[in-house]
Amino acid sequence: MSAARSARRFDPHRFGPVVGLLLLLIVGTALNPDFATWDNLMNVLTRTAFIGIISIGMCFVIISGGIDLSVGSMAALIAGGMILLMNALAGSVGSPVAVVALGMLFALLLGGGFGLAHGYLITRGRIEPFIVTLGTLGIFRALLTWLADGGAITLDNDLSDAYGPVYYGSLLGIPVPVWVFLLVSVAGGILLNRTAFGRYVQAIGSNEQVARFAAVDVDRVKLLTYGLLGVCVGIATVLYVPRLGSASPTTGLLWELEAIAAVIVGGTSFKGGEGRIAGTVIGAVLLSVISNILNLTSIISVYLNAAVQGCVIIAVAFLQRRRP
Amino acid sequence: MSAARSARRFDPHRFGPVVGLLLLLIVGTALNPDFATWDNLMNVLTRTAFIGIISIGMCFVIISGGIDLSVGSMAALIAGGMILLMNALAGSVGSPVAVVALGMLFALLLGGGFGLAHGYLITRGRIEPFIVTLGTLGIFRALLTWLADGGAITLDNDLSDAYGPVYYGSLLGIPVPVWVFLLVSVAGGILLNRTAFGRYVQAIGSNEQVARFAAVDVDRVKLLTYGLLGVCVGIATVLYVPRLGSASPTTGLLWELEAIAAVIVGGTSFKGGEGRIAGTVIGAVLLSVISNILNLTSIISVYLNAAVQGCVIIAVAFLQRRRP
Amino acid sequence: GGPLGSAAFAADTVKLGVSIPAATHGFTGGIVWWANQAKAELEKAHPNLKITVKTASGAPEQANQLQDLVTVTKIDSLVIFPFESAALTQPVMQAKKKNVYVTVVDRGLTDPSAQDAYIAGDNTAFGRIPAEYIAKTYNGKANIVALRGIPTTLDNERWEAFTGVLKQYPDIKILDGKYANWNRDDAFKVTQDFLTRFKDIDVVWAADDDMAFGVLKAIEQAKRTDIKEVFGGAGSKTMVKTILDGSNPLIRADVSYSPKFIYDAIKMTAEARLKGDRLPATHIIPSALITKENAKEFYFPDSPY
Amino acid sequence: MSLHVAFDGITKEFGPVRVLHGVSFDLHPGRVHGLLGENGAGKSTLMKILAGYHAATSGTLSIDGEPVVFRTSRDAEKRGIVLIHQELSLADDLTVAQNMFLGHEIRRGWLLDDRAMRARAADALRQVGFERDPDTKVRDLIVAEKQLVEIAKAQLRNARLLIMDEPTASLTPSECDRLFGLIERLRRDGVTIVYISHKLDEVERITDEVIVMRDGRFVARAPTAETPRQRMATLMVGRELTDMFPDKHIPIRGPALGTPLMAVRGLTVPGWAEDVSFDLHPGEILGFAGLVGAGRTELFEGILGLRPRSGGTVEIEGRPVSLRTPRAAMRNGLTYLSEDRKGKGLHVTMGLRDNLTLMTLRHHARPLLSPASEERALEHAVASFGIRGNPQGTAASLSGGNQQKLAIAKFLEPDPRVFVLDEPTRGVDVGAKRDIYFLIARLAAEGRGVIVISSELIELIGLCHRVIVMRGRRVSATVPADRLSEEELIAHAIGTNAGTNIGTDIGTNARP
Ligand SMILES: Nc1ncnc2c1ncn2[C@@H]1O[C@H](COP(=O)(O)OP(=O)(O)OP(=O)(O)O)[C@@H](O)[C@H]1O
Ligand SMILES: Nc1ncnc2c1ncn2[C@@H]1O[C@H](COP(=O)(O)OP(=O)(O)OP(=O)(O)O)[C@@H](O)[C@H]1O
Ligand SMILES: [Mg+2]
Ligand SMILES: [Mg+2]
Repeated sequence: MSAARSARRFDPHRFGPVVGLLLLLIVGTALNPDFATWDNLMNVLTRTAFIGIISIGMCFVIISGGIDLSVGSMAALIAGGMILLMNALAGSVGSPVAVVALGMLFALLLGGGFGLAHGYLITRGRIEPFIVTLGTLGIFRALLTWLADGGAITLDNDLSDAYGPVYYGSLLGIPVPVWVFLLVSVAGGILLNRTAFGRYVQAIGSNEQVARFAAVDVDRVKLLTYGLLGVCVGIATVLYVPRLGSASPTTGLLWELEAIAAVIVGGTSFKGGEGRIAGTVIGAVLLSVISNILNLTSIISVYLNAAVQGCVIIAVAFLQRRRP
Repeated sequence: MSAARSARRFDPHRFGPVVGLLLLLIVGTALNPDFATWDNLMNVLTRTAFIGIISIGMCFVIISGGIDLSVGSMAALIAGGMILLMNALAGSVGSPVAVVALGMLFALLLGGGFGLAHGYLITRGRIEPFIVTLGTLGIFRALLTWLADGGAITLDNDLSDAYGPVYYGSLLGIPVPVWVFLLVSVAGGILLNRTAFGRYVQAIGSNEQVARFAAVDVDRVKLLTYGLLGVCVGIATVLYVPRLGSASPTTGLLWELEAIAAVIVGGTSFKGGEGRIAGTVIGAVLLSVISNILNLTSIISVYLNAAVQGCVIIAVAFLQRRRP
Repeated sequence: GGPLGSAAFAADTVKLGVSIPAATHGFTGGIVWWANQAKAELEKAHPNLKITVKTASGAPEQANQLQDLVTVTKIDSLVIFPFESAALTQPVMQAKKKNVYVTVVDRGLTDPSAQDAYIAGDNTAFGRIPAEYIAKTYNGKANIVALRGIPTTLDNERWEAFTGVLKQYPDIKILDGKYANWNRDDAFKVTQDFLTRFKDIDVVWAADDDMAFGVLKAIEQAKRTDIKEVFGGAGSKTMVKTILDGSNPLIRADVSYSPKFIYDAIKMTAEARLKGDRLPATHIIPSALITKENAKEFYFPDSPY
Repeated sequence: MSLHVAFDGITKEFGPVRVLHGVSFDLHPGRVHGLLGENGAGKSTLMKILAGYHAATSGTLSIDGEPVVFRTSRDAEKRGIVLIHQELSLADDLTVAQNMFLGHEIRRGWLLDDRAMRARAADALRQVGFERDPDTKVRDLIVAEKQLVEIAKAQLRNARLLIMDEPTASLTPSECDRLFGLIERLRRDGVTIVYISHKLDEVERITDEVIVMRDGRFVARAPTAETPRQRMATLMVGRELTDMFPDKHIPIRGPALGTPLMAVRGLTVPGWAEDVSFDLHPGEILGFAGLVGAGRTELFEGILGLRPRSGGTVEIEGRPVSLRTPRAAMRNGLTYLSEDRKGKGLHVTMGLRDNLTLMTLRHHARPLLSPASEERALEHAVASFGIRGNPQGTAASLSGGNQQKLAIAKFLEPDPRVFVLDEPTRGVDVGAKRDIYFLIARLAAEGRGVIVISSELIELIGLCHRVIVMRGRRVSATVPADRLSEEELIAHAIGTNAGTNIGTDIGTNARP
C-alpha cells in the first residue's frame, strides 16, 4: 500500500506543530525584524524552560492516561519551601553556594515526594487523577500562602547573588536553563522511547488491561510517572527561583494549563496511549513564541492578546488534526 | 454470591457523594447552628445554581468523552453581550420586561451557538476538545475585556429592577434559580437516561468506533452535546446577570474547573462512557457547601481554606473510589 | 552632543516601555485604560516619543515582557507596575543593568537600587484611612466584617494598617476577615455567609470597590437593616458617583487609590526623559478620604473604573 | 521439558455466578489436547486460571505433581505456561514488535534493544505467515493479522505448555495450515498443548485426545482417533445434532428475477478494493471468500461510508442510494455486523440490553425510552438466540460465543432487508453455529438478502447460493452453487486458475 505508507511519511499529525512553529517564526520576523535575533531567541527559550521541563513530565503522565492539575501550586510550594530552607541555612552553613546546592537537592526531593504521593493516592487509593491533583492544587497553594503569611517569601540577597547564575548565567553562549531544558528533553525522549519504563507508560495509556495481561506492574509504572513529573516540577522550580527570587501565592498560577496545552499542542493525545517528547518541546516553545510576538508588536488592542493566542492554538491544532 | 449482590446494592461508587454530603451537613451543623437554617440552605442552593446547571451540560460532554474548558469565559461573554444588548434595546423597546425577555433569549441563542461552534470544530475540524476550548477560553474572555474596555459592563438601573426577580425572587418560598436548577437537573436526568440521545452519548463515550458501526451519528451527537452545554451556560448566565447586574473580566473565572470537579466528584468517569446527573448535582452542592462551611467558621487560618477544600474533595472521592 | 549644555542630556527620541497587569479586574482595567490614555496624549504631544504598552497576566509573564521590551523593542525608559514586588525585583534589575531608566509604580521593589524612581499610591493609607474613618464615625464602637483581596504583600499591608489602627479601639470588633479575591461574585458569597453568621454588623470593609459592589447586593438581598455602612476602596467612578449623588445610604465614603497614577507616572517619566531630567527618587501620591464634599475631584466619567 | 498439569476440583465464581463447578482432569506431557465445549462452558475461564490470569475460587492446580498458586500470569510464565487469548489483547498504539515483547523486553544495559526485538519478532512472525513490517501499529492491522501476531507472540515465550484459545477463529485455511505445522513442530519438541476450537475438523486433524466440558463441568475425555466428529458434537451439546446446514432453496435465476435487492457497480475503496460489482437478489445468500487481506471487510466498510470511496454506485431495491454513514445504510435497510466484535461490534462495558437496542431505540421510545420494552426485546433475543450468561451483566461478562450471538441479535434488531455478516460464526459452538445457519436461511427465505463474508469455506459451501471470491482487492470469480467446492474457492482465492470459471450471470463481474 504505497498510498498508505507515503501518507504516513507526511503524516500531518506529526509535523503540524513544526509547521505551526515555522509559520509563527515567519510571521514574527515579518512583524518585527528584531524578532529573529539570537538574543530574542535565547530569551524565549530560557523562559520556556520552566514550562517546557514540566511539560515533559506531564507528557509521561498524559501518555499513561493520567493528568496532573497541581503542577503550578506544587512549583509554588516547592519554591517557598526551598527559599525558607535556604534562608534558614544561610546562617549556619558558611558558603552560599553550599546552601544553594542543598536548597536544590531539597527541591528535587520534595518534588519527587509530592509526585509519588499523587501516584500513591491514584494507584492505591484508586481515586481519579483529576480529583487527587485538583485537591492537592488547593492544598499546596494553601500551604504556601500559610507559610508566606499571605505575602511573599523572598530569598536573602547574598544567596540571590550566589544563585543568580543558575538562571542568568550561560555556557558557550547558551543560557543555563536552556541547557537544562535540552538535557531534560533528551533524557525524556530516551526514557520514553528507549527504555522499558517508557514502553510500559505507552502500553498502559493505550490499554491498561493489555498491559496488566503482559505482566506489567501497572501501579508501579503509574506511581513512577507521577514521581517523575514531580521531579520535573522540582527541576523547573530550581531554575525558577533565581529568576524571580521569591515565592508568593500567585507563583505558578495556571502553569498546569500551559503545561498540558504544550503537551497536547505537541500532538500527544489527551486520552493517552501515544505521545511525543519532541512535539511537547515544540509545543512549549510555540506557546512562548506566540506571547513573545504579541509582546513585540502592538497591532492589536492589548485586551485581545488572549484571543490571538487562542486562535493560534486552534489553528496549530488544526494543522495536525487527527486523520478521519 | 449474595455478598456480591448486596455489595452492588450498597455500591460505594454510587453513594460516595451522598455520604460525603451528609457528613458535611453534620459537620456544618455542629460547627455553626446557623448552618442548618432554611435561609442558609437556600443561599447555598441558589449560588450553586449557576455552576450546577453548567455541570449538568458538562456531564453530557464528559460522558461523551469530551471536555469544555471555556464555560467560564463563555458565561462572561454571554453576560457582557446580553447586558450590552439590553442596554441598547432599553431606549427603543418600551417595556423593560420585554427587553429582559429578549436579552434572555439572546443569551440562550448565543450559548447554543458557541456550543455548536465548539462541536463543529471538534467533529468536522477533528481538533482535540481540550485545544478547541482552551482556545475559546482565551478568545471569549478577551472579547469581553475588549467590549468592557477592561472594566465592567453594567446593566441599566431600571432594567436591573425588572430583571432582579429572576435571581432574587422566589416561588413557594424557594428561590427562582433553585427552581430552574431543579428543572434543568430533572430534564438532564431524563435526557441522559430515558432518551435515545442520552444513550448515544453514553455509547460514544464508551467506545466511539462501536457506536459508529451501530449506526449512531457520532458527529451529530457530539455536536449536540456541546450545543447543549452551551445552552446550559446560557441558562446559567441568564440567572447570573440579575445577581450583580454586571459582567467584568473576572466573571466566571475558573468556573470550568468547578463545573468539571462537580461532575467528577459526582462519580462520572473523567474518561467518559458513564456518568450520573444526580451525582453531578450532589457534587456541585457539595463543593458549595464546603466553602459555605468555611465562611461560617473561623477555626482555621483563612490561608488554609483551599487546603481544607482540597482534602474534603479527595476524601469524598475516596469514599466512592473505583472497585479494584 | 548637542549645542546647548543642558540639552545634551535630552534624548532625541525616547522609547518608553510600559508594563502593567492585564485588565482582569476593575482596578487593573483602570490601569490599562489610563496607560493607553497617557500613550495617546503624550505621543500626540511629542512626536519623538514612542510608548509601548504591554499587559501581563502574571509575574513570570511580566518578567518575559520586560525582557522583550529591553532586548527587542530596545526601550530606554520603563514604567512598570509590578505584579509582585519580590518577584519582579530581579528582572527589573536586569533591565536597569542595560541602562534603562526605571520608574516603578505602586509596588516598590524589594531592592530599591533596581529602580530610578518610585511613584506610588499609599497602601498603608488605603487601610489606615477607612479604619480611622470608621473609628471616628462610630465613636470607637462598631462591629466590622472585612473582605480581603488575594493573598499578596499588598493585601497584607492594607490589612495590617487597618487592623493596626483599630487595635487602639477596644470596642471595635473585627468579627472576621475572609478573602474574596477582589472579585464581585466571591464578595457576594462571602457576604451572604457573613450575614448568616453575624446578626449584628455595623460596617463592612470591602477593601475594594469591586468587592463592595457584591457586598451591597448581598445586603440588599438579605434585607438587613443593622448594617450602617459599606466602605470600599480605590475610588471607582461608580462608587464616587454614588457618594456624589448620595444615592445609596450605605455608601458614604471611600478612599482614593486611583489607577490614574499610572497616567501620572508615564507622563512624568516621559517628560523628564525628554528633557533629560531625573525624577525624585520617591513620589507618593497620597490616598485621600473621599466624601460627598470632595467627591467630584475624584470623578473621572470616561475611565472604565 | 514437558509439563504435567492436574486440575482437582477447580471452582470459579464471578460474584454471584458460579461458572466452574469442581473441574478435575489432567493434561499429559507432550500431547495436544483438544478442549471442547459449548459457548460458556467455562473453557476460557479454566485456562485463564491455569495461566495465572484468574484465581480459582477453590480447588487445586498441580504442576508436575506439586500444587501451585499463580498470583499473576508472570508466575505461570515462569513455569512455562503461556496462553493465547481468545479476546485479542494487543495495545493499539504500540507496534507489532513492541506488543510482542511487552513485559519481556530485550535490553542492552538500561536501554531497549529494539533492533534485536524487531529481528526476533520478524522471525516469529514469518513462521506464522505474517508478512507485514513489525513496526506497523497494531491499530492498522486487520483482525486476522492480530490473531497471527498473538500466535507469534506466544512463540517467543518458549512455552512448555501452550494454550491456544480459538486461534483460528478468523484465519483462512492457508493460515491455519501454517499454524498446524507450527503445532506439529512444538509437539515434537515436547511442548504440551491445549487447543480450544469450535472447528471440529481442526480438532480432529491435530489433537491427540479431546476433553469435553459442559456447563462448567468436566464431561468426558477420549483419544481423538476414537471420537468421530459427530460424537464430539454430541458430547459438547448434550444432544444429537442432525444436519449442520439447512436445505438450499436456490432462488430462480435469470432476467426473470427482476430488480436486484442490492446492486453494486464499479465500487472502489482506494487501497482496499477496486472496481467491485455484484448483485444481491431477494432470498439470496451471497458468500464472499478470499484470503486474509483480500479486501472483503474493507469493501463493505467502504459501502457503509466508513472508509473513503473513490467511485462506484450502490442501488438498493432499484433506487440509487448514497450511503455516507452506517446510519444512512440502516435507513435504507442495510446493516453490517463487523468481524471485530470488541472493537466494532459490541460495547463490552455496557449491559446486554443497551447493546441490543442501540440501533433501534426509536422502537422503545414512547416518547421516553421504556426500560420494560427494552427488557422484553432482550428476553426475546436471549430466548431466540440462546444467549447464555447473566442478562443483567455487561457484554464483557459473556463468553466469546455468546457475545457473538448478542452481536447478531443486535444488528438484526433494525429488521434489515440486506444483512451483511462478517465472520458470523467466529467463536461460536457447533450447536449455535447450526442455529445461526438456520437463522440465515430463514432470513433469506423471508425474502431478505444475506451476505456472508467468511473464512470457513465449509460454511460458504454449505450455506450460500453463490460465492464471490476476491483476490488482491478485486473480484476474481463468482461461483454458482452447483460448482462450490473447497478446491474451486481456494484456486480462485490464490489465483492458480484465474480467468477461468468466471461467473456468468453478472457480466460486469468479469475481471480477468
Ligand atoms: N468476568 C466475568 N464476569 C462474570 N461472568 C463471567 C466472566 N467471565 C466469564 N464469565 C462467565 O463464565 C462462563 C464461562 O465463560 P468462558 O469464557 O469460560 O466460556 P467458554 O467456554 O470459553 O465459551 P466460548 O466458547 O464462548 O469462548 C460464561 O457464562 C460467562 O458468562
Ligand atoms: N493487494 C494487496 N497487497 C498487499 N497487501 C494487501 C493487499 N490488499 C490488502 N492488503 C493488506 O490486507 C489487509 C486488508 O485486508 P482486508 O481486511 O481487506 O481482508 P479481508 O478480506 O477482510 O480478509 P479477512 O476477512 O480474511 O480478514 C491490510 O492489512 C492490507 O495491508
Ligand atoms: Mg472462550
Ligand atoms: Mg476481513
